[in-house]
Amino acid sequence: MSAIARWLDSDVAYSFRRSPVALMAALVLAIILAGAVLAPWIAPHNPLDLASLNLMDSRIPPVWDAEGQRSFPLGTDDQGRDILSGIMYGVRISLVIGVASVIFAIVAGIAVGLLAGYAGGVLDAVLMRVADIQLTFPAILIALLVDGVVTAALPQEMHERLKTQVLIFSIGISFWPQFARTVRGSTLVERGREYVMAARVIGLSSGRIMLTHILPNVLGPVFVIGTLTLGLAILSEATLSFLGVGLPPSSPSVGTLIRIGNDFLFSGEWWMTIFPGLTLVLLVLSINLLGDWLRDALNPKLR
Amino acid sequence: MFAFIVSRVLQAVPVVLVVGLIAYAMFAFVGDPVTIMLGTDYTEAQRVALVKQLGLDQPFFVQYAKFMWAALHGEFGISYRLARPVTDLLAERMPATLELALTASVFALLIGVPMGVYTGIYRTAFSSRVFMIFSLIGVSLPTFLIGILLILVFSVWLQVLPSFGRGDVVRFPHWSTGFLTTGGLKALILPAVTLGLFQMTLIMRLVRAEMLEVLRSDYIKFARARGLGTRAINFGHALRNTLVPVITIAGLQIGGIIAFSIVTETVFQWPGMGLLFVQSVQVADVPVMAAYLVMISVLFVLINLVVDLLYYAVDPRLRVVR
Amino acid sequence: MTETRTILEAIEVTRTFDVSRPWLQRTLAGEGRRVLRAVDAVSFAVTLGRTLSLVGESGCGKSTVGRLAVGLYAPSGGEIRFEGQNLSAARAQPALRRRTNMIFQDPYASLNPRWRVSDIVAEPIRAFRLLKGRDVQDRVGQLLTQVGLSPRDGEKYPHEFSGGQRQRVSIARALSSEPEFLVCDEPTSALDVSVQAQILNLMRDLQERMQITYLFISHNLAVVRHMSNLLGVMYLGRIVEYGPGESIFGNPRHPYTRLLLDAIPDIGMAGGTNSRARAPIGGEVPSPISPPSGCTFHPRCPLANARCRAEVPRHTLDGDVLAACHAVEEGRGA
Amino acid sequence: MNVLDVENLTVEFPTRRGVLRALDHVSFSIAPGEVLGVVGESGAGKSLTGAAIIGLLEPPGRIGGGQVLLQGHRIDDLPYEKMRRIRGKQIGAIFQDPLTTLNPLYSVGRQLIETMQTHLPLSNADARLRAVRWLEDVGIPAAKQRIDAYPHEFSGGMRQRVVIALALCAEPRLVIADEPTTALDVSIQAQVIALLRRLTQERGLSVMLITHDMGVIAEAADRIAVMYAGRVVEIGGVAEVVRHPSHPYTVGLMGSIPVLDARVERLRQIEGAMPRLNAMPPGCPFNPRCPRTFDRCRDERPELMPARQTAAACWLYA
Repeated sequence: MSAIARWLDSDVAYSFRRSPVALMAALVLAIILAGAVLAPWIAPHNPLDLASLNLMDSRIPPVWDAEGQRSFPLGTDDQGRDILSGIMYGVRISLVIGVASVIFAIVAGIAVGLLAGYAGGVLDAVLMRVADIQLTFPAILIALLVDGVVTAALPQEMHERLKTQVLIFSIGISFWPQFARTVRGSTLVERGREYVMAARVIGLSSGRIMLTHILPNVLGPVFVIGTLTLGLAILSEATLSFLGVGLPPSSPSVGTLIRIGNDFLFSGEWWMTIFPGLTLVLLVLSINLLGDWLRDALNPKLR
Repeated sequence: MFAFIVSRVLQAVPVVLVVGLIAYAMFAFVGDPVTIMLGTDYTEAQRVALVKQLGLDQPFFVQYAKFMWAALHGEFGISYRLARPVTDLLAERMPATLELALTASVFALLIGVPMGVYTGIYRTAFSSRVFMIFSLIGVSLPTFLIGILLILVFSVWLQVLPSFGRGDVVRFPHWSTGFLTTGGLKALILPAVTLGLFQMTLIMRLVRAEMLEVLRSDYIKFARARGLGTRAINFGHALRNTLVPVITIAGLQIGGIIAFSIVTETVFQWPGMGLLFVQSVQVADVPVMAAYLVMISVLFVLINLVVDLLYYAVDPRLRVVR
Repeated sequence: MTETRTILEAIEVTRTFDVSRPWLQRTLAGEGRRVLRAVDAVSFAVTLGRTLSLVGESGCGKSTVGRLAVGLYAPSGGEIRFEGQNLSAARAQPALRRRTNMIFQDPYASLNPRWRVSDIVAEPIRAFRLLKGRDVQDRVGQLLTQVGLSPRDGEKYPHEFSGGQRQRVSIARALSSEPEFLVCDEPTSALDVSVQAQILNLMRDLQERMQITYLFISHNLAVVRHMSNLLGVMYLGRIVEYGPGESIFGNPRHPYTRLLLDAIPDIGMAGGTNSRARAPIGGEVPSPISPPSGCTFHPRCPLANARCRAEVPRHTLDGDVLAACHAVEEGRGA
Repeated sequence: MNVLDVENLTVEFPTRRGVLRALDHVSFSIAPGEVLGVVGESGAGKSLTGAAIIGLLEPPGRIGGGQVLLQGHRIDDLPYEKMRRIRGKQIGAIFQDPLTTLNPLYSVGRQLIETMQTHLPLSNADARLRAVRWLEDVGIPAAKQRIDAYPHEFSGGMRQRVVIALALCAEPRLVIADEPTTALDVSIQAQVIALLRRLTQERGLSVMLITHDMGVIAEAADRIAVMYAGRVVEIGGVAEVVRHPSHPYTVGLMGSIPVLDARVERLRQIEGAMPRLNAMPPGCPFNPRCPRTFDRCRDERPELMPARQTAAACWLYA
């Protein structure tokens, strides 16, 4: 049986086909992803192209409103930018930052967790104490703080240019302890397993045992937590951008769009906030639903 | 018991010291307070005097020790942005934040824990499934968006609740409260719900997961095999065992509420410490940031201490005399 | 018996573990370090092609001895010699390390679930660079056949096998480095009896064919009797009785061995017309962190007197059996 | 009248590849005061039989047919509340691992008192008095002082004694003991078996003793039911089944056990392994491993039939 056929026949694939919630979530996620990835080709306007903006087009309501225009299906903001196009480009940015920061957190967490769990002793105690201290502080606070410090420490012209990287670093660093703790926990369990002892009996090096034996066996939970953390990371980015310490309006993520729209909430121009907000919720919700389903599917005990 | 508390307190000391170090490192390496405070127009004599006044000519660890010593006495220096003592600024804003956090915590715990228990026990019931979907939406909604939506519905469209500020407050010498006036209470509703909702759904999900874990355990099976009543099993045996992890969760979530009050206060222009912090971050007002950090860390350490003591009360295994 | 070459020798080997609480809590509670003496002055010798069994209840230190014997732990005192060399020096040389391997208890935990069986069996071959390329696969096929599996089973993952089959894979892996000495840590206690018989028979066949030496660790006296030439009975880290299996089973000297033999339910008892009388041992195994004074068995021993409570008994030879018991030494036992 | 009659009990697990039959027409009965040993390899369905009788099958497992009679009254179709009142009161249960079967947050006394008061009309003082008596009876030293101790303050063997007290304290007629000694050390096993044997004999209780350890069964049981692949393949008096087994599986099983009294050169072994539930062979489930298989074994399922001194489900005796 080929690998693909085996996957399609597996229990996980079966449970996916049988779960309407997972299917719906995957569909919504696929639509949002497609819109984001293909934005340069399918978006009606390019919101990053300042030359194409026309103030005459500002504050147009969605197309179903009497004053709506067909070229701006979800309306425009105060600068005359098309909301739909803004969202499509914004999701791109949000996703890049979300995914990159989760990967950062996973890599850092696995490295620390494997090392602490396998080496034990003082190294383990110190690393886990650091993780514990950080865990007492909510992730968003850490991200906010790291972002503030790094931004202030960098020269003005650099932090404009490196804002995305700074955000990825700040959010990534706020999530590493969860991964480190999980990986350390599984590493402790796996290290005591007899297959690891069998490798030690023939004298394999610790590095080789960690990479070839333990690592493949601790990835399962990391994958599940990674999915659920992706939702949180995207929310973190949106929150930071909303607070005004994230991305500037010149390269707006979904959070920035909501922040811009928020200023016009009281004048009744709700669409500037609601559509980006709705997209954000749908994106995170579908990721969370998939993560939730994945956790249950990989852990048959819960059913 | 005494040794237990002492060891917990001693373990907390390094946490505060480390946070203090980070806070102080921001002072030392981020921005130049002298140029910030003097502006662009100053003489060399003024600069030297200020450097001396701020103690910036001393070695780093001496400065750090001085900073911690001053912090111990509630002295955090002067805000670059507002040019007022940081301690005064925080003292003014603390009541607003604490009242908001307290209300939100009570809301989150009072609803989150029972819902978690319910959905854990009756996990196949239709209502449980509805709650679970509702909770997933809850954890997918960013706090600021909840605030915006609530404002849109209750302030802009229905116009029944205020959208910003604390409303009428009653002032005492060291405290101001919104609990005592109708206006103050009305102003509290939207921010408290905003702040508590995310935590509430999170608590509910975590409590449910714990409940399911306990209900699968051998001693619950054995309790069933002895024919104990459903109520005794669910609420006597299962719930009591769920309490231990729930206490941790609750402690962590109260920490989360204080952190997210930053966001809520921004959305509702709530005059608390969180709003002050955000405004300080935007202009790198380091003394305020540092003071806020140290205060928060002390607060978290206190919460953890309370959590540990509750553990001690609930779990006999910790009470062993070894 | 043509040759009696000692493969592995343990001389007064001790292994301790630090089980103290963290420094801060220890200081506050005003208590000192706590040391668990898992193995206490244990001596034995394993001869080529024979089986030495260590038997005892959980916590008696038998598994720790097994791990000491393959170098997973270093002794805290005493010395282990492999082929006359200090074990840690011997293990530094791949050529000598290759000659030892181990079989484990839990067939579900002893095989990496993410690896194909062929890679699991080939791991020692690759680690010691015994063969290259195509030859590795051929050798793996050969090994799998040897333990009663098919070469095609190499393609599968461990979860596709039953417990007994997995234990066969485990044996194939242990054999793949062509060892002379195998430590078997409870190799059948996780298996059902009918499968246990398969594995025990296989292990004895392999021993006859390949002159393999076993250090066999088990809590099951009947299994031990079936497998071993030489037997060590362990209690709280010490070997209390040591000698040829036939002599010990025929005439147990140490009161603990006697009580252990009496305590074991056996199918011979069916219907109440059995030959052996049943006498449960009273009490439970004390904590090895604070073992009783003198002879550690004295609180449960029917023959204990003042000397047993005060003085640690030394091994004395009685026939071909060494027993560490004052009562045996004084002739009070029988 | 028998204390327990199990007739054609079938337990099923619905899966996506069809319904798996984990117990297939299992029948046996237990007389008053009798100890029935149920043996078999892991996965043979021993524990499942016990769980089905006390109505505590883990979903999605369900009873797919047959019936369970307790003192002549059918109990497998009772609603949850009615069945709950039978558990503990009429059927007591003992589980394998004493470390996990006691609630860590309640004292052993409280757990005993709660169990007794659930089923018996006792005042608090009476219940406490009885709890102390029970602890004394199962051999806990200084019971009066230790009644308020928590489970973690007892050793493994002592905890299993507490578990036995909990199973017996509401005075059931039948005790289902599922691997009660497996998690214990050899020397403690003997103590626990002796205790269980004494307490049930004194009270004239019936016991269903589930274990994979033939030694334990041989010592404690009056009759043995041998299970294989979800079926009872042989049932009879303990001496008969152990000394003169009829079913080829039982013959193989007895021969594969190493014994203390004599050293044999080679143990008898049954080739292969028990079939998985989703790959059950037609006819007799033992036929692929059986040294005496003939055509009928491959086509037709044998029921229990008289075979020499026992009853066996084997066509050799048809």
